[in-house]
Amino acid sequence: MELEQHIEAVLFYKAKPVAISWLLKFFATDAENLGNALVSLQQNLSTRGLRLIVSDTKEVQIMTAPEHAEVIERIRRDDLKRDIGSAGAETLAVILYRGPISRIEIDRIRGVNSSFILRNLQIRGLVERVGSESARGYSYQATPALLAHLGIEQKEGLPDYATVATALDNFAATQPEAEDAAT
Amino acid sequence: MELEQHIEAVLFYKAKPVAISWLLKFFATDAENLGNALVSLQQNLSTRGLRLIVSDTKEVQIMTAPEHAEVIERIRRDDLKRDIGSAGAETLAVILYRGPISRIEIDRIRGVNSSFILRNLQIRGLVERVGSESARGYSYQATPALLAHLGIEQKEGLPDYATVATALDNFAATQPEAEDAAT
Amino acid sequence: MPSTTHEPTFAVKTPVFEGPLELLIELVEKRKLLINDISLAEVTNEYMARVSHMQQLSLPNTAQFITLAATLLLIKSKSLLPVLELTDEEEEKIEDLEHRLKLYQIYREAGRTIQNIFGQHMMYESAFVLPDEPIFVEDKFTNLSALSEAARNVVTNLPKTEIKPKVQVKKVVSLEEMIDRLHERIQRQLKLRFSDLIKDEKERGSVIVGFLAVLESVKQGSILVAQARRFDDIHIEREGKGAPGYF
Repeated sequence: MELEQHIEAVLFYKAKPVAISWLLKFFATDAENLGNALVSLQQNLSTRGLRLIVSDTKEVQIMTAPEHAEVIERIRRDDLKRDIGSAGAETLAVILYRGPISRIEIDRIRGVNSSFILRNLQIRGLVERVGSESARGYSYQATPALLAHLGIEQKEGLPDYATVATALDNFAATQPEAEDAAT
Repeated sequence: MELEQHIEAVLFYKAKPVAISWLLKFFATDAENLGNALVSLQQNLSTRGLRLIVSDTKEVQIMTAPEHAEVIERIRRDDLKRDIGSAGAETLAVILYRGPISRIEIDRIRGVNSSFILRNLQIRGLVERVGSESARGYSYQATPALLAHLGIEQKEGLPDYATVATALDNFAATQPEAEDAAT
Repeated sequence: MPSTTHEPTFAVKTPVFEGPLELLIELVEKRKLLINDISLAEVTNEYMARVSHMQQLSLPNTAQFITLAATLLLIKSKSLLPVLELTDEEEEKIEDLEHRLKLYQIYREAGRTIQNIFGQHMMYESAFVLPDEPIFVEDKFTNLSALSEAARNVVTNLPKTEIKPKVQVKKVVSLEEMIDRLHERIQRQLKLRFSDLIKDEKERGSVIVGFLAVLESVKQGSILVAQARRFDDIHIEREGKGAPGYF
């Protein structure tokens, strides 16, 4: 049944609780149809590593199956124990010296895609999104917790601030305005 | 098979490309076991709303199935840049069929300097440098994100994969000397 | 497909070729030919015309196109002057060009497929869900000395301004100029040697263009050309003067 796969893809993509009423509207279907699809999805997932959780609040969500909780917890702890690495440090430095700065600008400065690194820095409370998403994606800045930890009250107090800021500004000036770089 | 479900849960939790080498270590298993589990997971997902991507960078990642792209795009607010120029596509072809391949070799095949295009492909997360810099420059490989953009689980899923691969093989067979001299 | 320039300064849309192989394959495919010495000889004139047009527009990278033109002219001369003996090195150059072109053609085709399907049926990863209250995790990098060092690394690794190489284009004599000069000298001198024709030219590119001009005139039947042995000078004569009928 196609609706079932659609729902699975949507719930996987959203990765958080989704109201059944929203699904009804989104798929323009009726309660019976949706109910059948959800029951079937739940059954199909029951032998897998994932589960469909239906909450009392009439929300559904795909989550890892409870039998894997231990494994997941181990990963979570390992992840936090590991440091951010030199790529993480460079990304963090760019945000510290030049934030708030959009993801695209960070990517261009470093010449690689930073999405996964940015997630990790956010999970660790080192950077946070500011404002709303623009065409250039979200902007990022250092968290108050990081600034307090570093004992920095203003960016100008960072080591080599003028040199680094000037170099980054000069680089930004050479970059095309539009997204459509020649690829 | 339990390993398969564990992997599914872990990949769902991580929600990013996971190195096969990391899985081997984390589950303290051997390559054959892991390989079987991944093949089985890929098969089991094939009738569902999700797919398992296996990339040249030796990474795996669970993604929504390509059939659901339209549905997901109705939810996403931001518009990913979903096109690529002919020079970018040609460079991706070289990397997909011949990767890991150094910049100098790519330049030689295309008859032009590819640094600018490679940088853009990296910023978009479609290719990644592997290993360290050699005399021929860095080598490049296709990422899970590239396969996701092409809507295929692995590069063999390209619509003309067999034709192109055969053409390249035949070519190499008829001109072995020149192929070696390619620098 | 050649990329098309978006420069508003060009009134006419001129297809801009990124590299010489792309231009060459475009010319061969336009004629629905296979890649071999015959087809390459056939497209040489148009290739040269395009390159000379690029020179007039002072487009960057023209130098790369001229390098390939030299090999193309070897192929062309061999096809027009079958007596012309090529050195092993020259033969190799020609083979290498055909080889590269055939290989490039395969990737170019593969690239077309990729361009067609790219982004058409995207697979998506889970959206990133921001933790409600992230816990602050410090590590060995979260201090001023490590982060300022990281900042300096970033600055060091910034690409040097623009990556696009800007090759200096040297002024090379145009094809037309060369043909005119050739005809003029034939009128005056009736017989001249190729080395005389190009003796004032120091640029390799001019020599190439001069040679093409000679070949072109041979094809048009306005002069006769002869070369006694390879590496010997090429003798050029106006047709119909009953000079030594070398060939």
